[in-house]
Amino acid sequence: MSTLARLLLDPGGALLAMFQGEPGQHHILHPAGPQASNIEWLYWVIFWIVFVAFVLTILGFARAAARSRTPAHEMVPVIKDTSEADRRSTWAVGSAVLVTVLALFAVLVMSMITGKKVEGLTSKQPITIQVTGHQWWWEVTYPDPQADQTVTTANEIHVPVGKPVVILTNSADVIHSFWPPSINGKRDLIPGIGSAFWIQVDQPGVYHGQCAEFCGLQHAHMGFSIVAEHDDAFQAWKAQQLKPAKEPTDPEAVHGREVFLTHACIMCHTVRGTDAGSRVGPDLTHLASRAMLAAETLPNTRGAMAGWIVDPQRVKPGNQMPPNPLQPDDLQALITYLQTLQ
Amino acid sequence: MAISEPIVIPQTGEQDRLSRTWAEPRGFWGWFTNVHHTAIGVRFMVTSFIFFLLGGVLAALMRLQLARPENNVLGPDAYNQIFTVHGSTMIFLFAVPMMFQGFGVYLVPLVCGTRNIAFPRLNAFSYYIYVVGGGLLWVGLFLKIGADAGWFAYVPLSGPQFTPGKRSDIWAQMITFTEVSALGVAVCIATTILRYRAPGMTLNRMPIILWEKLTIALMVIFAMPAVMVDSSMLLMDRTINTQFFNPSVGGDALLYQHLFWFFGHPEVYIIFLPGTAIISTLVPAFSRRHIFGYLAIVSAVVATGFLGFGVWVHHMFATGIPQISDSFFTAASLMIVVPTATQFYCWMATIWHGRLQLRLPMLWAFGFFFEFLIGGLSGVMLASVPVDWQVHDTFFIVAHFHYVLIGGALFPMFAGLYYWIPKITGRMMNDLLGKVHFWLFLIGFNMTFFTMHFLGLRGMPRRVYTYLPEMHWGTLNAIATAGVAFMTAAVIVFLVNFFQSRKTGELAGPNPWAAGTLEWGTSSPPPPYNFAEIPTVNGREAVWDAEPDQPVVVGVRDDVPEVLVTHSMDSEPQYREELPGHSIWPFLTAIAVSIAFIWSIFSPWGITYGAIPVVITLIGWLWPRGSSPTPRLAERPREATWSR
Amino acid sequence: MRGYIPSVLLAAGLLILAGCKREAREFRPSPPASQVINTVQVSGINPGANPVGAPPAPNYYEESAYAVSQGKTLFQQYNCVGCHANGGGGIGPPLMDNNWIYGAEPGNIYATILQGRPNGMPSFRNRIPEYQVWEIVAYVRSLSGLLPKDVAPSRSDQLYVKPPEQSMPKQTPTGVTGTTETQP
Amino acid sequence: MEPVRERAVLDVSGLPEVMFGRSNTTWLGNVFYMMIEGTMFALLIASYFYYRTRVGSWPPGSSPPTLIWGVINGIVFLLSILPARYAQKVAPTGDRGRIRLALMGLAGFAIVSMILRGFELANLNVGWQESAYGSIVWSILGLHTGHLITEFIETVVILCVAFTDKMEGSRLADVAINSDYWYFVVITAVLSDFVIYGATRLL
Repeated sequence: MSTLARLLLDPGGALLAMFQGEPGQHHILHPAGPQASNIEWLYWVIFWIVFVAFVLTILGFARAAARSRTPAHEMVPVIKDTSEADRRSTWAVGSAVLVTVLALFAVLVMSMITGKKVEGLTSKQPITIQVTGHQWWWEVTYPDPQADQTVTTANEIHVPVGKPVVILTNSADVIHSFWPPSINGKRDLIPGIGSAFWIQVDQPGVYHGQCAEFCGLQHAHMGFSIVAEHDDAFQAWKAQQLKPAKEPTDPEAVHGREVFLTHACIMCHTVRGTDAGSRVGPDLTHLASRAMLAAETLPNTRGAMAGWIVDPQRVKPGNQMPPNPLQPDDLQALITYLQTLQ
Repeated sequence: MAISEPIVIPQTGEQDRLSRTWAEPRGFWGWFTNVHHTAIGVRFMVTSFIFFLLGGVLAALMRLQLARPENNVLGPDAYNQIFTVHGSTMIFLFAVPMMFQGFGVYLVPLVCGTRNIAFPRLNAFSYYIYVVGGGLLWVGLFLKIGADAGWFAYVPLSGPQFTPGKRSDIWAQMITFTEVSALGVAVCIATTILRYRAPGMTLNRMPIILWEKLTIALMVIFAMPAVMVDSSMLLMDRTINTQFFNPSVGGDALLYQHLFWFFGHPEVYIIFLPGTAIISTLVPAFSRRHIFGYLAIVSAVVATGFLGFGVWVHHMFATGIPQISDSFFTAASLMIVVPTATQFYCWMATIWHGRLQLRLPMLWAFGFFFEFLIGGLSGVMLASVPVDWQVHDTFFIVAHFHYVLIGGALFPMFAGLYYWIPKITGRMMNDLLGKVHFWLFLIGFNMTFFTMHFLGLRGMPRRVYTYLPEMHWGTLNAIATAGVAFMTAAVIVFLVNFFQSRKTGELAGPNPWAAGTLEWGTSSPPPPYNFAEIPTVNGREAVWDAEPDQPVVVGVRDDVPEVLVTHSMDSEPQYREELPGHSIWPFLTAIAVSIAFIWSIFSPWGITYGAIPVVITLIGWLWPRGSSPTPRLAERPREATWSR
Repeated sequence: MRGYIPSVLLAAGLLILAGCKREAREFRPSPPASQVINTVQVSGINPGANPVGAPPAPNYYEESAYAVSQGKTLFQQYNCVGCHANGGGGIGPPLMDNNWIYGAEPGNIYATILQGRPNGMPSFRNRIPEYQVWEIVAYVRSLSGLLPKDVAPSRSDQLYVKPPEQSMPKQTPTGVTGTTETQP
Repeated sequence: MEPVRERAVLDVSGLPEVMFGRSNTTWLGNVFYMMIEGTMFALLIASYFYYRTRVGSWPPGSSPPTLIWGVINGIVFLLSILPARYAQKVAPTGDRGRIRLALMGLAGFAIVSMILRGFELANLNVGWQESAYGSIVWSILGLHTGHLITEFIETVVILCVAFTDKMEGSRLADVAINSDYWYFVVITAVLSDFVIYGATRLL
């Protein structure tokens, strides 16, 4: 879309873009993949069709009102004979209905073609990613026939640029909906009904996504991100993710690991290479490699992490993580340890 | 039929006798025994308007919470309850009871030219049961048992595992209450339209509003059972451990969605068609001519009624259903545009070749044309599956359905209220205040909801209680919240106007708009017997087309509440039927049924033991009382006599 | 008509004040730092049956359906089912019968979870926050019908193995506090 | 405002005050309620077949309901059409004795059906809490049992009226309409039987 057209059609968006900056990579009309591009094209085509229909209809009503207006508060007699007017109206209305039908048919054909394009994305040897919705975070695995080659992470999905990726969806509890607006439309994650969903990202970058189906208390804070990178970077990331957690060397980090293993953390989280193996919460083996915490709610910094660990119910009331009133030095040590989990 | 010499109308004392026969009971208990349709219709309107105001307060609270990122007006628990109760209230407790039950119960017998609605006790019962259902939901909200799984309460979120407590149960029983009410009224209205029309009002002369009410009543009859089945399944899953929606043992969460939207999409038309009914009534009245394209509009309405049942899957495009059904439901969803477009063109043609009087109700009708058009056209965008994949469950959808529902139902509702309040109260509304109301509402409405389109495109999902500042949704949300102030002011202006008009409004007289349908053929407000003489009908606009000396029907008894039953098609008189009189039993039955329904939330035995008082009250309701008039079976000539 | 409107409003007001305990949802135990988990655990087992804490009075956790349902979730997530199954017992004793080895009072169960018991029940001190222990306690009591039916959880989206807690008949707890019966 | 001067063109005083058959408004209202309840049955049966598509074997994890009770009750339902039809025939005559006889026959059949229904429910071979299949089967039969009981009570109430002198006029039409409703109960019983006993075995 040209800037002029955007200013015309999305004045609010264009103005905001001037004053506030762009909303990040989270916009239906800022596509970064073939599917979102196709849908954007379709969106604008249909938009123009309905825009013209809108203008014509409103002009029609305005013209009708202007030509037939009579004083509002006087007795106006009822028109007895309308047969001549009706004859002309029949032609006008008939042709208007015909044009409507044709326009709707065009919409139908184009959306079927676009639908085929969007759903037609496929590949013989795709990257497969299993996304499982949880209240209120995303479990992400890259399944592999060899169990020890399976990458498990959370909320941050890495994909190679320009390659079709198949996302197998499922849910552990209620219905969620997987939606990266800049990349593709959404797909519901329904418990008991697995489905496959294809995406492809063409430009490297970090794209935001969010749960789109109401899923309970923290539906608002259930984001994820798609990190699209070149294939070598993606492979390197994957190799790194496959490693178990690094043994801490710094004494503070060693103490932090002790805190992790003797407090509530161990009840829910996994850190591969340690005794912590519970699958209730996100896998933390490579927590420090992720940019965000708490399903894209907080930046992954020491301060935010401390706030999150001590009182997660302030950030996301109702979420499953309990408050952890740790002693200050224990907390600092724990964070130091978690920050080593690259 | 036999044709004989002119008949003499007995004049003396006739209206006194009618007044005595049809007198509405007064006093505290009288209120609970009244079964006349004007009283019940007004109650439906007033009650649903109160629910509209309450739902509006919730909307304002939500907008306050969303006004800026990471706001702290409401927490997630309160927000979820509030948006759920807002949606459920506006759909189940306001839109349908106002647009279908309120206007329908009040107007249909008047437009038909008869003295009361069919099955008046069932009608009264339907009102009480509706009030209890609405009260249940709202008492629940105040007790913090507000339903919190959205107005369509998808399982498994609303199911036994993820919504502990009684929140979903209350929602499910509220559905049962309101649907029992809507179904009861649908039966009353459909029967009235088919059987109580004044002689001469053949199907071909039936005003469009009656066609629409009949279509809607039939849609209610086929659509509402789906949601009752669905919400009952949910309730049983939660209370007696059935497994309808448990995927581990063969249950299926998608079945819930199919059943819900099999009801839910016709529901949209159940709300929207009464709006077009009002518009189709106003447009000829204020264009000073018969409507253009009567047949086209009637066909469009009936076609909408049928097609409305074939589009439900377009609410489920994102669930990953096969593409073949995607295409089918896209085609059906686009097809349903055609009848509505046809209606628009017919209204336009009527105005074009008419003599437009832009009085207050017509101003609101133009508001409808503008706002509903936006909603309808964004609906065209949504019918396209790929676009829907993107904007489904975002604020774009929120914008769309508010344009459709506020544009398609609320604007016509205000048009209808300004049009018929003179009939109901006998006094006119103030023109200037009405215009202030209109412009404030129009500005506020577009501020709030047009911005939501942009929010949706910028990726804001619906039903979020807050959002992060980094998403850059703050400014648009602030504008949307500011619009609420205008709408609030507008509704306050309306209320002021209404109460002022009740006290000091200009007297309306029987027909202030010089309109053509039969309700304007009696005084304002109508007497309890509606019409002193049952009129005959000579055209589609009965008052305009009446012969100069208004031919009427005689021979309907005035010592018992009796109405004339005519043939469904040609409205030839068939027999005279005595209607049941005022009675406390509908109220008592409603109480008994309510006890059973509410009890069943807490114990599976509630419905079993609760059925006993229901049976007792029903026997009280139906047990014949007094001496019924001697039936004239075969002794008398069984024909009506026409004289011309 | 107008005369009784105030009384209706008054009744409604009273109802609101009363609120509904069953539906209360507390996401943060207040104050948030109600318990500082820094005590040193000497051994994994703490024999004996001395209650180590009285439940809050009134016991929010046994009045709120949300808290009990959280307890049910935690019972699964913390793998209590690994030994106790869904209440039927396995490695650990069954929890849905009326036999309470270490007592059926909330305080007794709380102590059992925090201190652990001989013959396999580990101590969860420091591992499970205090408020979550109370939630689990409430849930465990609902397993044998000791909670009101409108508070006890309904069925879960799982295979049907036993009637859900809200359908359990209320049982009279037996079993003497402190006895050590042999476990299967 | 002075009402328009009126001219009487139609005298309806000669019309009857009670009509039997399709012209009766209560008959029409009754038809609408049958549509509502018929839709409920249709949706439940549709759900039954929907559940069928979700599992491999049918019925899942249990044996089909015992055939014998369903067949017997089906036959009883079909036979009960006779007293219902008889009631419809004698209602317009106003002959209270015969109306009583017909209604007593109908109520008798209803009692037998309800007893047999008890055996049917006891021999479904599945609990409603065991699986979605169990839930839907119990719901279909439960909804029908509800109709059966309602219709039985209605018949008994009308029977009581028939023992008083109030059984006249529109009450006679109610007797006929009650029979119409009974036909609906019979039709839905047969349909439910085909689903519960037939589809379970054939699918």
